[in-house]
Amino acid sequence: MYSDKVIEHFMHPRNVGKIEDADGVGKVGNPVCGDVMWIYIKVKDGKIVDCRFETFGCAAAIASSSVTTEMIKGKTIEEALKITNKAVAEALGGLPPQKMHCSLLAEQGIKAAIEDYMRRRKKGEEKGA
Amino acid sequence: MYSDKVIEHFMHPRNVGKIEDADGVGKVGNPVCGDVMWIYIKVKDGKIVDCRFETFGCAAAIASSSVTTEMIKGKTIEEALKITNKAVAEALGGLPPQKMHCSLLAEQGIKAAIEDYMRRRKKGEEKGA
Amino acid sequence: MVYLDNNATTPIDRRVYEAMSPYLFEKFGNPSTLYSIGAEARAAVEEARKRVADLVGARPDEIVFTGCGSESDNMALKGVAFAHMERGKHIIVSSIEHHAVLNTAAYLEKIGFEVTYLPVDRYGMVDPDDLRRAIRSDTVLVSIMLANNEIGTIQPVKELCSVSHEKGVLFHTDAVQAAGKLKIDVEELGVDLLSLSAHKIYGPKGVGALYIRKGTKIHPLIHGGHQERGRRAGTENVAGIVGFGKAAEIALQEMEEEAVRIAELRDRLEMGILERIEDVIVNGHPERRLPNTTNISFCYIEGEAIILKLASRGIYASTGSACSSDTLEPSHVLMAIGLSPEVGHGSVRFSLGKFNTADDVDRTLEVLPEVVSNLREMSPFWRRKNVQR
Amino acid sequence: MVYLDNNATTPIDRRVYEAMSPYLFEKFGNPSTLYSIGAEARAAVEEARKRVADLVGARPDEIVFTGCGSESDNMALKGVAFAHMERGKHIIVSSIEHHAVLNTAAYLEKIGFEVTYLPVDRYGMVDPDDLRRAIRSDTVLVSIMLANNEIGTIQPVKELCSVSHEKGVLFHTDAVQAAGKLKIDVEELGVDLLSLSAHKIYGPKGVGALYIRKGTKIHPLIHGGHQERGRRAGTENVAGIVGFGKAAEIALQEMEEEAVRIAELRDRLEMGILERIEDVIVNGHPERRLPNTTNISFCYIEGEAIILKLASRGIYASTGSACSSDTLEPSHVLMAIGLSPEVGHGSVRFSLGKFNTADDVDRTLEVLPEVVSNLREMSPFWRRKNVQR
Ligand SMILES: Cc1ncc(COP(=O)(O)O)c(C=O)c1O
Ligand SMILES: Cc1ncc(COP(=O)(O)O)c(C=O)c1O
Repeated sequence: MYSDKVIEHFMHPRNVGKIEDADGVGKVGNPVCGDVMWIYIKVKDGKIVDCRFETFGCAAAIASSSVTTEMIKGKTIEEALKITNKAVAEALGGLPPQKMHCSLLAEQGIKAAIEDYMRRRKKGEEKGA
Repeated sequence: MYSDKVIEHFMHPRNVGKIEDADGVGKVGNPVCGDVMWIYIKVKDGKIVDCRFETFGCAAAIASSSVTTEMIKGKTIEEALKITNKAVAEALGGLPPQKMHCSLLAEQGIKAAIEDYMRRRKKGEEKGA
Repeated sequence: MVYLDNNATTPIDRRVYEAMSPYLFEKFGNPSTLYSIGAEARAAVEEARKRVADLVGARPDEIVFTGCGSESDNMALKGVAFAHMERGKHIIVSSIEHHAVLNTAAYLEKIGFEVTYLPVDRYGMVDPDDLRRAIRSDTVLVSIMLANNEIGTIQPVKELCSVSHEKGVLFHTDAVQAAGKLKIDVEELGVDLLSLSAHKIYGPKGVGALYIRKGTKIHPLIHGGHQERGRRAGTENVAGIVGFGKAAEIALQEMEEEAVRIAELRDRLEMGILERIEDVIVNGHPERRLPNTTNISFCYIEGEAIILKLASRGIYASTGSACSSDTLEPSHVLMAIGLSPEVGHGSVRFSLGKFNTADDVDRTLEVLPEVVSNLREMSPFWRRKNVQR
Repeated sequence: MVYLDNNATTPIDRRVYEAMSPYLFEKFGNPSTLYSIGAEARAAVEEARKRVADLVGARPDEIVFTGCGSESDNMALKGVAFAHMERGKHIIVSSIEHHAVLNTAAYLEKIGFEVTYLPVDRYGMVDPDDLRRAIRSDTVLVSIMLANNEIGTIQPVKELCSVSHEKGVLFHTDAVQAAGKLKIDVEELGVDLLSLSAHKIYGPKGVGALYIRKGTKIHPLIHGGHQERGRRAGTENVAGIVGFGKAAEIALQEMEEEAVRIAELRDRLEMGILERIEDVIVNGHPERRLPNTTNISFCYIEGEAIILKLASRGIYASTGSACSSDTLEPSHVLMAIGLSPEVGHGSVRFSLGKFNTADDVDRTLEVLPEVVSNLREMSPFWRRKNVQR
């Protein structure tokens, strides 16, 4: 059912864990549906320098989280925002139809983390101002 | 489906053929239903001294004809009239339910032949009188 | 043994048996399970689906595996009837369909549908004009078989199907007997649904398939799990399906050559019988007929008796449909082509297959005349007929 | 390989395979044909029928062979519903039935029947009083499974059945999971219909059976030929049926001993898990439960991930029903016993079988804690829960 790439990321997920002093955190998904993804990012000079995840979910959800953190590490905020769920699924060598929502969750996770980062920065600027 | 006895009688039927100068002939069955039986009897001193058959029909019909001719040979008219389809089926070691009508046909064939014999005798007596 | 009853069921091809074997023992995974041994079974089922699809020119996702040809026919008729009930409750079938279609139609009648039974001519052919006239505004399905199991007549399905489609009516064909004997292409025929059964093409008993053209609205016959994309529930008969796939693959490869060879044997048998035995009638269409089938009426005697006498000499044939061998009525197919009941009762179907040889035919031609004359000796009609002459 | 998914499907017993083999190759006769090779197949089918009947205390003529357990369930529900439509259009099922029953009930609803879904308690038990209250004057069938496939809970079928019968309502039970694991006696239970499937008792996939008490009015699901005394058309899956018969015979002989041995292994597994892993919940009834089944929720993580990690180490289990593994919703059974969706998602079914050994259990107990803690390390809930402490 799963591609080798999915299995590989699931068995050896990259960037697992929490970033204690993250600049942005995206919390998406719903335990009722069986998938929750938390994405942590660390940003420096408009670039995502670190990214980690915590995921409750199936193999596809874990693999999607893993591959997405890899994809955005080193990217600028703008570049990261352009990552679509299709790109995530492609990077995993495809996902079964009923699991495509996992890649969507990853896309939303990144977007939510970046939004959180923006919000915090705005707040910080406001405070700083 | 068929007992060994049925098969044996079917493969080696006794008393096949016509009796040219029969004292009674019973013609029963309907080609539409796939079974027609003609029973010929020769009677002497109230006893059936010969009996033959011609049958168009399935293995059960042929075996029933065969075994019945055997059963009534040497019997008196009264005895022959007592032969039931159950007795015929038993003599064949049983018949499948959907073939029980073949034994009934044999019973009817005998009865019809005897009736024919009686009718002729009556006519003969009337004429003779 | 001379086996001439291939329309009842075929021997399994050794290659089919060998393909199935592992899935009966070591490879026992359930295709619905996630892990590797399930995946193996799933892959085997999908491979088989492709092969069965190829046999009829379909796409794999248009093939649903079932438990037998009868189930396929039932699913087609009931599934379409129920799914289109709101549009209308009239269906049309030919009068020489297999019981799996006829009795399903009769059941639908019982529960409130209307059924028109189309007549056939003396060769067993349905007239497309009859079909045209029979279609009504509330007709939801036409079901006419590709080739008949008893007499082998091949229907003009392409034409019949286009008559149906002109009026916007779905078309099902029972191709259980045609498959593996004729080239079938669902695109060429245009049919919306088509039934198949593995055990008629040297595959295992207990597996069938229904081709369902993409987009065709149909209800499942067996509800439950998500197997077969929700169209037929139940844990897949993996070994059986694998066997069906192998049988389909072999049929596609060998059919063309085999059909010619078998037709030659069949013709030799038929000619031989006509030459050796008087008062016989060959039933079915002279040309548009399955290459392996000959149905012959032996006047004045009864078919079952012939069959059993032949069987006692190691030659296996049958009286029409195996399924109706329990009833007293002569075959509905032979009645529909206009035989009298007596003649109908005296009919025997010889259906050849790829394992038959010229020796089989010769042996049959040696034994059959004896058997027939032996039975005719017992028949009141034969004697009488000879007297009347 | 450690195979702990015997409720999904069982490996085939070698003796079953060996009994089937000849009917897949040399002995290819069609049971409906008259002559000897047909008779051989027919006799084999009847022998198997006797054995399957013996497994459940029925008479052979009360057993109808089908293409799978799902077909048996469909036939029971639709066959009774349609045959008794004039009396009423209401049926009752439990809310934890297999999809073969639930989705059939839902289909009947769609086409005009009414269905009541009975609740279950936290152990998955139906309350006979609930049933009593649910039965109406137009109720024609109650269908409640003997044992549940996901959590193993065994229903008080005898009691439920007598509640139904008091009100003159027919009772069907899906015994697909119970067969071969529990002693079943249709006379003792009193049920009118009972479903079985061969591949759950070390037999082949693609064969099922429906017990139909003599005199029960029911329509066929598959119409056509006269097979199975007109109750299920289609050329018989002879090899499959023979395999089913053999499997039933073996089950009857070995069940009693095996059930004890397997229950011990299961308990050892369950205890071992409870000892080694925190935050786990055992689902199903503590006593009235299949001897081979344990369903465990591992909080804070998701079941499919556990299954796949285990599979990568050669241990095969599953998340509840194989059939529902495609949907996003947690198992309807676990929801019905009141688990929260999160906990439901984290549940794994370990179902043991006669080929399992103590080593299998020990190996699982060695691997499982690692797998669980590995996944928990990734879970946002686990970390948080530990922080909250
Ligand atoms: C309780 C129950 N009923 C019915 C079925 C369906 O059986 P089958 O897969 O043979 O259709 C199963 C197994 O999947 C089951 O566990
Ligand atoms: C034309 C036709 N349709 C349907 C069937 C039924 O197929 P099965 O025996 O696989 O149910 C048969 C064979 O018996 C057949 O000849």
